[in-house]
Amino acid sequence: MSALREVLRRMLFMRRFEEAVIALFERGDFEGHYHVYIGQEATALGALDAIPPTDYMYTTHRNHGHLLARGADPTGLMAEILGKVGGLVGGRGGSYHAAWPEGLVPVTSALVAGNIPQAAGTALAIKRKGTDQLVVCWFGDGAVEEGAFYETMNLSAMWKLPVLYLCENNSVPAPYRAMGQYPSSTHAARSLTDVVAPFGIPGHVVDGTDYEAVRQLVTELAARCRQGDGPQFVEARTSRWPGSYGLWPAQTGGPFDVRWVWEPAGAPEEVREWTASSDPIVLLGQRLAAAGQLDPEGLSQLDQEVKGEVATVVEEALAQEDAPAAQTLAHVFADR
Amino acid sequence: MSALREVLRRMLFMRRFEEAVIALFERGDFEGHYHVYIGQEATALGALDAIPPTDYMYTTHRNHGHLLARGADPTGLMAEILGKVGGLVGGRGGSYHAAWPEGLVPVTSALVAGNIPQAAGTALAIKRKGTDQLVVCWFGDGAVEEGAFYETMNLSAMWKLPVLYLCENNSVPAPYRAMGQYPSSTHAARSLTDVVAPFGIPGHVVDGTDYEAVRQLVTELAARCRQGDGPQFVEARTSRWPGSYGLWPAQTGGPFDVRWVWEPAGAPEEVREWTASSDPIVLLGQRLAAAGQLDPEGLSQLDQEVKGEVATVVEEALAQEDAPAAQTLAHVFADR
Amino acid sequence: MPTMTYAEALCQSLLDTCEAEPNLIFIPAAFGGLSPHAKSFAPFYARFRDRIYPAPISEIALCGIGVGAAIAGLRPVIDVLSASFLYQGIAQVVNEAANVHYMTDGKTRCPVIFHAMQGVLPGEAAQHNRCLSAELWNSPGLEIVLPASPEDAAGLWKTAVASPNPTVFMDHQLLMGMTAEVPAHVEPIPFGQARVVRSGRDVTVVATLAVVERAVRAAEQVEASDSISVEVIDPRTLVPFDEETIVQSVRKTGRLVVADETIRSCGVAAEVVARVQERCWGDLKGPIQRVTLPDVPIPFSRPQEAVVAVTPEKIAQAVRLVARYQ
Amino acid sequence: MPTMTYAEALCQSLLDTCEAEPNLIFIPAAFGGLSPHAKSFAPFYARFRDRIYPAPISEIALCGIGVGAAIAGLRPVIDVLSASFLYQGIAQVVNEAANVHYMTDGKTRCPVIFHAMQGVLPGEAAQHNRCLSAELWNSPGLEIVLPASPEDAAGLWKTAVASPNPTVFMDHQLLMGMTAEVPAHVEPIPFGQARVVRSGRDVTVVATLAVVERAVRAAEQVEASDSISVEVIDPRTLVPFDEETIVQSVRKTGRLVVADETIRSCGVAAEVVARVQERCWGDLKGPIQRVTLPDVPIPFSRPQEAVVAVTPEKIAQAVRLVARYQ
Ligand SMILES: Cc1ncc(C[n+]2csc(CCOP(=O)(O)OP(=O)(O)O)c2C)c(N)n1
Ligand SMILES: Cc1ncc(C[n+]2csc(CCOP(=O)(O)OP(=O)(O)O)c2C)c(N)n1
Ligand SMILES: [Mg+2]
Ligand SMILES: [Mg+2]
Repeated sequence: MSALREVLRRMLFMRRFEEAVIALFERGDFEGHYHVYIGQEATALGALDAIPPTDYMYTTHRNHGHLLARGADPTGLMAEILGKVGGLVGGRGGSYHAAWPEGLVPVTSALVAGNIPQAAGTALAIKRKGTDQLVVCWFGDGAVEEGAFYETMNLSAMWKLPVLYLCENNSVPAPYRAMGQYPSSTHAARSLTDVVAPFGIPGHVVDGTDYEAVRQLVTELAARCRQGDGPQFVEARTSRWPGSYGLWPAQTGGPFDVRWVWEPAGAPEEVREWTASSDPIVLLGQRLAAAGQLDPEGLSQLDQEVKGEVATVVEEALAQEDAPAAQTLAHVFADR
Repeated sequence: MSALREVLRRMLFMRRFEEAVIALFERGDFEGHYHVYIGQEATALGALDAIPPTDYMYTTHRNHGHLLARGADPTGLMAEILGKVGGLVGGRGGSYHAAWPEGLVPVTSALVAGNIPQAAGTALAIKRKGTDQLVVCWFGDGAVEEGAFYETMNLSAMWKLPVLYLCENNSVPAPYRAMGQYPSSTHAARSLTDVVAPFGIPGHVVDGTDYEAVRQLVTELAARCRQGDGPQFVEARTSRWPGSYGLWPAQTGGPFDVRWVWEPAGAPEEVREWTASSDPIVLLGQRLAAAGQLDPEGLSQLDQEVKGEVATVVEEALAQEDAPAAQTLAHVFADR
Repeated sequence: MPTMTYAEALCQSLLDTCEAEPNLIFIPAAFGGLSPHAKSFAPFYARFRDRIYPAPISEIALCGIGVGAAIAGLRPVIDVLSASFLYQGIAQVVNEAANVHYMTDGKTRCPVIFHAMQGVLPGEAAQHNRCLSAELWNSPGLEIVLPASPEDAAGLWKTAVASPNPTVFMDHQLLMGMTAEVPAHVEPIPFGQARVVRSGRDVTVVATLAVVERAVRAAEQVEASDSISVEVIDPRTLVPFDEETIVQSVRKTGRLVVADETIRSCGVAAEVVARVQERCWGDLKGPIQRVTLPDVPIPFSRPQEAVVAVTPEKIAQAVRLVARYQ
Repeated sequence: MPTMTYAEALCQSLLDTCEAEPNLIFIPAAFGGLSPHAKSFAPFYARFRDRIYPAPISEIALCGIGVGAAIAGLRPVIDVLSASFLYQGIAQVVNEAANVHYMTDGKTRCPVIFHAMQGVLPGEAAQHNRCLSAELWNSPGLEIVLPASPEDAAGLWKTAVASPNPTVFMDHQLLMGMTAEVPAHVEPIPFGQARVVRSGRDVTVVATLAVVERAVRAAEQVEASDSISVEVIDPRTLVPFDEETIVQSVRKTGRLVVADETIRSCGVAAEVVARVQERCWGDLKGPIQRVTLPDVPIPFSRPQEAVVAVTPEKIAQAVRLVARYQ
């Protein structure tokens, strides 16, 4: 349980980090489209706590949470989002293409399903080299609409590649999160796990707001995968944060208030229902509180600490120079 | 049964037609890659006898049999294959792109799975117009490896489009033709019909060498499709003709000899096993013979007639002018 | 004449064409993209909801569905959102739609419209900023439409809907808020007729889409600062291409700059150069200059993005350079 | 020096590189295509069977698998057979592979090789004859290799395998049977060094792949018939592009013809024209001529195909035209 308190802290860090990203964007500190991970924090932490840093990871346009959970330097990520010279990829990728090559997150495609065959290719390299690594491949429910997804399922099943496909279905109403079928408006399948079955890939549904459930499932599947059983597919279900409904992320209802853990009804109307039913921070906080592991004061203090850390991250990132104009033409090609 | 005799005659016509195509190619009368339908004749006839000429059809690189079974003018088809001015599409498409716009075969893509979304699009137009037409969409087992196939299954299932997907799996050993699972070396699924199930599309296996079975199944599915039930998927299984194993079609074992109906063991070794187990002409001939509807003399006479017809087709097609150089630049765009 | 934004003018044209053409449908429809002016299309979404098919993220199937639907008599508009996503479906655009009429010896028509937004947007980085004009022009059989003004958007849209051919209609998110006087009833604008955006004597500048406005700004700059008189020409459609208007202009000015947001090598500017040097050799006073994106992916970093961007300043600089030719 | 076919020389290079580079793998491998010389690759298939992955018809996944495998240390060769089929997977080539190194600020390398056969083949009609050189050149981040001789095939292949960058290696089915003397041990040929295939004084002809040989035949014709001395230059790689060798040649001859099998508009020839007119304005005696496929899909009919084809006769005609410039 005290470990879970640490998980709560990390979720809170992610949340405050992304609230800061929204604020920075609204202030004009960076341009371009971007996506936040709010509401999905438990999924990334649960999954990535189950695999060692020696495994590869591929993420998507919605990568902040994956990178933070993976252990990437928050200042490096913030600097990347701001296009600064100390960004994870030199300020050249921005939020869309934030990656962490040194942490085995080699590159980030922001095209839907762009990363899926790439993950399989890396798994092929692993298999050929005979190490016991695996590849974690994140994508959204939208990727299951792309042909590249199916082609890759077929190939990776045939070649029994060590990939964990972690599909985050972030549009599921709360009651459907844990189990049963859940139809999507843009997919004919009654459940996304059904579509991998014909390829002989085992499909699993998990509540993506439940850190422990995700961690346990991924631990088990990673072991099977490492054993040579071939790919596994997980549909982690979360419910869309109201701030992510529009074309652009918006701090709907204001920043998260830790008091909502005790009193979700106190949240502004726009986010009230979501906070009560679907916010992984609230859900975990309530569990810890019920177990006597968390009190309002403790959480408030945790939050203060985290806010301070995030403030430092923002400050340090903002203090960096923009990625320099002089470097614009560099790295189109690698030197021989 | 006398109707089946006519089917036999049409199959024989297709066979002699394509033997002539091979001979013309070998003689240098046309260039380019091409594909023959030998061994699959019963599938096209069975399916297309079950749908009226008012339905649309999309075919593939292996289109000769589909077009003949559909009722396209054989001389027009032969002229197309030879690049002649009287070809079905003016000698501009050749074997790859033979089509019959006047017969609702609007255009032929020779790219694997190229025609699948097109068929769905035509079905969407039908649905919007509210006629009771449907679209027959032919493709090979290879198309089930392309992402475009899955995307289209999803869309056509969601939109309940009136399409009959007729997948010809022409690489199935004889014992597996009629039923059960059949794995493919380039597909992880145990049966191709499994892959459409998650989309809610009913999948059906049929022995593609059995005219009546195909006809009966397609009749039934066409009715369901017309009724608004949405797409249906058929895997018609045939066994690859030995002449189609190489990179180019080859008249392996010499031209088909009608005496093999009575004595398949008399066929040259290269084609003997296939002739006995998998040649739809032999299989149907034997059924007719067993029912007392066909004797060697009758078949021989039928064959002579057919050969005469094909000879005339070849002669008339060869007598045409090549599609004229002067027209080369025409029809890049339609006039307003 | 009322003043309208590009988005408003295009929306009005959508309304007019939907009214006139019952077979006009949209799979899906995301006009205006992420622009704040996307909301200007509300009247269209409200009135013609039944013409719009929400769709999964399945570019190749959607493009192919457009082909098949057009063949069977609909006027489908396949909206791939950003031109960058067209790569996912491009096989159906350049190797299917483009070939249908030719491969059938003129028997089958395929009047599908592919719609996308194209052009470099701030902060969109390498993968979302692809400009495909050149790839499409390199694929015979497609009409290519790039409207650069509110009236052109409205008028060219009408012609696209009436076209019997596959047409790629690309607008630009940054143009959505551009305002201009637009006739209450916009007439269809024929394809293949360039627009002389601004007349001038000394230098011709050819530009499309968002670059047209930048070329005009450059022209104003150099006129003020260096008394160079610049003619700006927007071909409006790449296919068909109005070579004559450009040739006439270069015969007059003797100097040409081509400014374009496709990547330099084998880009749109290269083609304009190749045609004009052949037609106007004797009239040209010096080599044609190109102002394009360099052969470099688009960086996210703001100062780096500024290095690659096609700007009024760079156009002005090229104009000054060619103006020195005697 | 032994005489070898293009196929034999390339096969020998495959054997050498597989021997030297244990991470070199092939998904799938169909060297020589439908050419009768495909059988020359038998030694490679026999010896390195464990390096070859048979694969389904899944171009976009295979191209993406190449990207991911290269990132993790393999040297994957993704064989899409015909360049025409590259459209199905091109999103992973031009918008993923090409961007990896740049988007990661030089931290991640992606040394994948995409292999395809490119060029117009008799009777292959509209959809199987697509030439993608121009589209690829319009996509920064890709090395593009077009070997036109047995030795170049062997030597450039070695350099491709050693490259740290994504590389598109395109050979031509019609060249597979071409014979020439080839050193017993072929050295890697650096990218970005054009080959002066034939020296001449009056006219420069630039050509790639199968067109190089046709340019040489044209040169021989016009030398015999009109005493025009023609220099033929094969850039061998489009990226990097050896502009200098071409510029030097044009400075000498003052006349240029670019012959290429990509479609005319925004094709490879357009880019060469745009660069050379800028660099060599004062040296050029007249406009540069292009001999390309016209903006028309490739027809099946033999006489129609002949109308669009890039032939020695058409090259010779263009050479005669520019030779008249004084
Ligand atoms: C190939 C491609 N098509 C379209 C887009 C535009 N796009 C960006 S995010 C997105 C929705 C993706 O949904 P999902 O995969 O569920 O991820 P989520 O954003 O919900 O995390 C779309 C359509 C894209 N980036 N790439
Ligand atoms: C997109 C694409 N990739 C590759 C090819 C080359 N090709 C032509 S036929 C063929 C095999 C197709 O197999 P299948 O679909 O089973 O049809 P069959 O030839 O067996 O009738 C391939 C790979 C192609 N035409 N299109
Ligand atoms: Mg989602
Ligand atoms: Mg097959």
